[in-house]
Amino acid sequence: MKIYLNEKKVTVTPGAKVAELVKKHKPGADLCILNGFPCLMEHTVAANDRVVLIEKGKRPSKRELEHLLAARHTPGVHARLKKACVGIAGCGGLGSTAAMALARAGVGTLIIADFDVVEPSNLNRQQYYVDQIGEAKVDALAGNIRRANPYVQVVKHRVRIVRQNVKALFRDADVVIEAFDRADQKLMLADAMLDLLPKTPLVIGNGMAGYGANDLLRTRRVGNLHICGDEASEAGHGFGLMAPRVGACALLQANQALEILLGPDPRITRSEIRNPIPR
Amino acid sequence: MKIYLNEKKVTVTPGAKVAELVKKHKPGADLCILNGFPCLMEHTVAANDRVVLIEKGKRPSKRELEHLLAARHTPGVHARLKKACVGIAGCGGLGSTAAMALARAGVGTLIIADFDVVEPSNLNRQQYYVDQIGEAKVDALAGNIRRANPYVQVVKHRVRIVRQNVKALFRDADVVIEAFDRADQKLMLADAMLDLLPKTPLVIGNGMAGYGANDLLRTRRVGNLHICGDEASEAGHGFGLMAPRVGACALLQANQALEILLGPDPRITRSEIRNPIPR
Amino acid sequence: MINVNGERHPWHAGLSITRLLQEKNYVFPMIIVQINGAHVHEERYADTMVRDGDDVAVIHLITGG
Amino acid sequence: MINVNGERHPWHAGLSITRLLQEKNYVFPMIIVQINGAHVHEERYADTMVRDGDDVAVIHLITGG
Repeated sequence: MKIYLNEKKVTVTPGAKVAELVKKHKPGADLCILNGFPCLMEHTVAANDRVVLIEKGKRPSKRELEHLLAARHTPGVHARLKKACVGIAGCGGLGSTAAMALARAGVGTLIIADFDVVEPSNLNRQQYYVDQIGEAKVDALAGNIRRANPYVQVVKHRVRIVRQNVKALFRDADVVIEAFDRADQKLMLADAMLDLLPKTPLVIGNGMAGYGANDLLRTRRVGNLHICGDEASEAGHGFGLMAPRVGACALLQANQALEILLGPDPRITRSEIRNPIPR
Repeated sequence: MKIYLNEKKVTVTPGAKVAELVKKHKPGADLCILNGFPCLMEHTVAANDRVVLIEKGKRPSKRELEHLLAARHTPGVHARLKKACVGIAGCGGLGSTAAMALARAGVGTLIIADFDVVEPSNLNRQQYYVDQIGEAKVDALAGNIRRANPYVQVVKHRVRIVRQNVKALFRDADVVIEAFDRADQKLMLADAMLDLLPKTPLVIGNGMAGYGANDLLRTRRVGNLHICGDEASEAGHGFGLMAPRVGACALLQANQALEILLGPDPRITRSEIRNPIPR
Repeated sequence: MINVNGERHPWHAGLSITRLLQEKNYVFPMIIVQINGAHVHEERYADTMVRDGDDVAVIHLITGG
Repeated sequence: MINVNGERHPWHAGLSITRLLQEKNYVFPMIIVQINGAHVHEERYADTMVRDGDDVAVIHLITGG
């Protein structure tokens, strides 16, 4: 029978165990990933399984690495995400966090747009580092993305996003993530998208100042607008933004973008224990 | 009247504007942070305001940087978080993500414990980089924390967490975040914490495989256990973990830890527009 | 009867968007309004009439990100 | 009547944790049980009796992280 071993099609005996594959194909390997999930050496492989064998602590070649990254992703899902393009409008607390997660998840192309440079006051919630202070945010973010997943195509625009350039910036995006700080900019982008790219879903981050209050962070859909956040906690003097709550909102936006790209995940079910199912 | 200018107490004339402070105290500064939030040069300062003036794109000294990081945080909140200690049990998708957010938020001490090394299959959801493959996770994570907030004290333990060492590892933690992958390890830690450190709150990540379904990611409290996640979506072959949903769960855990440390945030309110208030 | 952000709200003749926002006390500066999924621009709030049975969505955009 | 994960459940004499888990169909392998905030160890499920009015919490731990 045929399986995929480190992304290459190979023929194995039915009933073969992982340990036998290691012996034959990659002596020294001490970790097996089967269909995107670590498995034991005693596991018996089945036809069309995707098996990845690696040696822990050994840095793989660039080519091998791409295969390994792909292998860890849910099969099928990865192929579809690789063809997708997500626009990120603003690279601050929401945008930098959403972009990193979508890059790690394997979205093929990210369009990132922002005008600012990294400042010390950004580090309390944005995905930048002390040694990046002074770099343009789009450059710093593209660098961090490359270190996390070198196979994402990053399209950088160091521009102030205004109504006049929204269409040119995001016409190729399948989904756009609104990631501004100021309410007037959020409104500008939503207005512009609804008028100029009405078919492109826009995922808005709306209300995430302070800390705690997890269950107020919800998602609602209004036509092609998807709104994540508590829709109430406005940042201002003495009511600052903090990494956990802003980041949670950003990752809900990224997660919503995946649902838009892939459709609802059929494997997710409600908890029987939290939401008992009548018998 | 007295204000705090770049964290030093200075006397200014009542009615003074930010622009005048720049001229007198830091010529060349082009960004003002007032009580943790950017403000305009025309803003009039009030007694006891905390004003931070910086020159964009210029890297501040280490000493100045700590002040600037502190300044961006909500005042009062920062001082309390700086004294806090959070334990992170496991440095994978949940632990690395929660730890980075808590470090950026200004938690003073983080105890991080994990036995593994960074593998390529981790990069799809964990806060590591290609160039860190092969490093011990606790070392790689401590390095990333230092680059994000050099003033967090990181206590690293490269150990496999077992019932026998739980008390020694986490006795100094005010809150512990459970960040394992396997259910049996989660159970081991919860059992051990309930028996050996019953007064220490434990924030568990439970159910976050797949993508989308934002509103199933909830938080419930059972005594000193706080459970974040959908409590249903179990990772397995063909049902992988992805950065946005795992990360959202991790940041809900981090956000819950802040609420445990600080009490409920009194400034967060329900949305009037989403949850109309009867008039 | 109309639907506003998932809540029932009484309809009457001459109910413009401007009037509806007053009735709901939605006096926020940064607002998006959609009627049955169609975007209504701010400059049309006064002369856009809500019809009985319409589904109205209002989003209040707030600072933070 | 008792409370199990926020839902009402009928109480009867001789209701052990083991019996309650069967009645609720909570047949998961990795479980934490608390009665009125007190942790009950797995080896005590059979001989720990639930009393009328108790508040029982059950957490089902699942893989992923």
